[in-house]
Amino acid sequence: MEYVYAALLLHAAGKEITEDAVKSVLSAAGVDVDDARVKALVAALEGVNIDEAIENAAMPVAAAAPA
Amino acid sequence: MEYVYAALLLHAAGKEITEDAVKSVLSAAGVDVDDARVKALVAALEGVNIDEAIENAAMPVAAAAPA
Amino acid sequence: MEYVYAALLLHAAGKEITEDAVKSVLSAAGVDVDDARVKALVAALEGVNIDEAIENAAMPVAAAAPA
Amino acid sequence: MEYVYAALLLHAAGKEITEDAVKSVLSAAGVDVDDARVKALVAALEGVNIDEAIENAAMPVAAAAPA
Amino acid sequence: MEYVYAALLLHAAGKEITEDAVKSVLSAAGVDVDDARVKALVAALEGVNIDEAIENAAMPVAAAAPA
Amino acid sequence: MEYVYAALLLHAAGKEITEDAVKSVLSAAGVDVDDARVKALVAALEGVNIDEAIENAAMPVAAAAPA
Amino acid sequence: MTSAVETQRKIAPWKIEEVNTLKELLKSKPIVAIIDMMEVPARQLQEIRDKIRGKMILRMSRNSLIIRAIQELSEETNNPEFAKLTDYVEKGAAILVTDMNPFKLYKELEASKTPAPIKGGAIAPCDIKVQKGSTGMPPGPFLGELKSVGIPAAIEKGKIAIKEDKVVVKAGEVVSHKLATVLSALGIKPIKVGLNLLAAYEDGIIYTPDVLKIDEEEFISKIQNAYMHAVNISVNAAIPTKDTIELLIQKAFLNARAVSIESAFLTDKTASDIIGKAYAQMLSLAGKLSDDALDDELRE
Repeated sequence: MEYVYAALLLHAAGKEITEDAVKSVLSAAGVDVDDARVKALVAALEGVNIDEAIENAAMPVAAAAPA
Repeated sequence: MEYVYAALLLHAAGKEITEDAVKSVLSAAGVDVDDARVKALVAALEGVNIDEAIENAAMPVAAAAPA
Repeated sequence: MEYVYAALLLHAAGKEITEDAVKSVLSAAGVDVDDARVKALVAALEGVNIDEAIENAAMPVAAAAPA
Repeated sequence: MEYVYAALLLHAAGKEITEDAVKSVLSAAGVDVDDARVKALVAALEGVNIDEAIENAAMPVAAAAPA
Repeated sequence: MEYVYAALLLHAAGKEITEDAVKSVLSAAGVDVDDARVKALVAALEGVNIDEAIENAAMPVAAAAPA
Repeated sequence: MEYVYAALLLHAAGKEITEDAVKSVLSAAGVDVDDARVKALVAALEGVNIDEAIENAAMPVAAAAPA
Repeated sequence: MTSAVETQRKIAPWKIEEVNTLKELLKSKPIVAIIDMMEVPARQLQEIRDKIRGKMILRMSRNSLIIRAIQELSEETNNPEFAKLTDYVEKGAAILVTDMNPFKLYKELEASKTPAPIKGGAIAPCDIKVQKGSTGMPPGPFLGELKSVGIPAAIEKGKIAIKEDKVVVKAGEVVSHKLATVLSALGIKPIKVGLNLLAAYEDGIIYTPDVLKIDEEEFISKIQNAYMHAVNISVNAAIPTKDTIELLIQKAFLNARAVSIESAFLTDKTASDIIGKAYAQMLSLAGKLSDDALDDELRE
């Protein structure tokens, strides 16, 4: 999941989601980066409308049940 | 949301969510880090069970289009 | 709610919602008028578009699609 | 609607909704009272329970259409 | 709504909601405080369990019985 | 939530949401103000359309729990 | 209205007595109504009389005498408004006097009406429909009669049956005599007959059916609307009332919650929601990616 968060983070920061950018972010987080996965991620994101994905995200319905 | 993405990235990677860690990740993403926001985030996450919050979010609910 | 109904009555009758008008109406209804409440009512309604305010639902609800 | 507001005002104030009471309230609001309408109002209330009607009124929320 | 926000601010801060407290907060915000409105609000809040009210807002309300 | 209420109070009062303004309001409420948090609040609100957020604020409603 | 000629003619004693009787009746109760009784069959009239006994007094008489009684009384009591009742005297008029207010009276009279067949030449008060199914009648000329008024029919299982639901006449249209006969034979009673209120007088005001007809459903709706208006403005303008203070608190809270979530400014009450939102967004985006880009946990 951290790979996807990395993508979201770069997107939110207005940065381009390149393999180098993703690797930087993940390394900074102390992740042992899997280059193949980064490659697959960046490729898979091509043509994906991230804003749409974010907008269509299911919203949590209510605050977690109060204690 | 980038600050939250950074925190969740660390969490997904099994790392501790400290101010330094968050700053690192955000800087790596090219974000102009606001220290106060990092501080506030980390402080607010203290005592929050992220896994629980995620579990409660995992109930899929479609976003409702307002009438 | 009688204070609010008094205001709505005056509005429906095309009359200005003044403290005196509200007091008249409430007294005619046999209410032991609380002057401060009348004052507060009139103050709260200042600048308010009453036709809009009565139509706008007090609380919109987002229905969640069933699981 | 002023006749109904007058009735609900009296109801909210815990007063009996009689022809005289309604006339008083409406006159105080500067309404040119139509006696037949007042009678019709009071007659209609004979078969209608205001508290029940209110209870069955939609929640003070506008339901948004589910996705 | 500023009067209500002021009251909830005090409540969230664990302070008592008195007329003086509300006035202070509103004045600090640069609001031209209407004493009658403060009075009316504080009076209306007497005996009201704010935490319960808020909890009821956060809990999902069951929609009408499923088909 | 008092920090958020402070912001909304200022917004409702038509005032600018600045760090000084927020501090004033919170101090007036007797809150031991955390400067970093105020900074974080103001930064987080930058670019947020409060009126829109409020308009889209909705009471969460869940379809009745499935049998 | 008495003309000069009439007053010179000798008036039959019984008529004078009848007018006096009517006048006494008119004076006896506060509410006076003109009723049309033309439609009511005798048996039903008796049923109705039983129902209203004690609550109202009904007296049939000649229209001309009724009119005269009303006019005379109006002159005697110097009450010109009362005389206007004569405008409504027509058909098979009768006088009804009662203590009941005009609205209650109207309601009761309507309630005492019973279903009856519609007559040829009458106007349909609503769409009249025949239903698919057996009429229970053995094969015979009735089959032809049904068809002649446009009702599709056939013999089924040895009985005449109507082949489909059909609206045979629409509201406002005239019912032909043939159709009326058929409908009656089918046992269809589309109209209500009873005492028809033409007008009622009380205390200087004349009420007609359109004013007296109370649509309860509509009234309930109005009450609910008025209540909703009050709730809406109370919350929207932040006017605290006992009934709406909780709602007001909730609205303020929900507004704050929305702003907190939208700005991702975590608070004790919204931290979970914000985390949940970010997580949901992540899932949504992951859902758009191919498998090899995802880790094991997400692949489910």
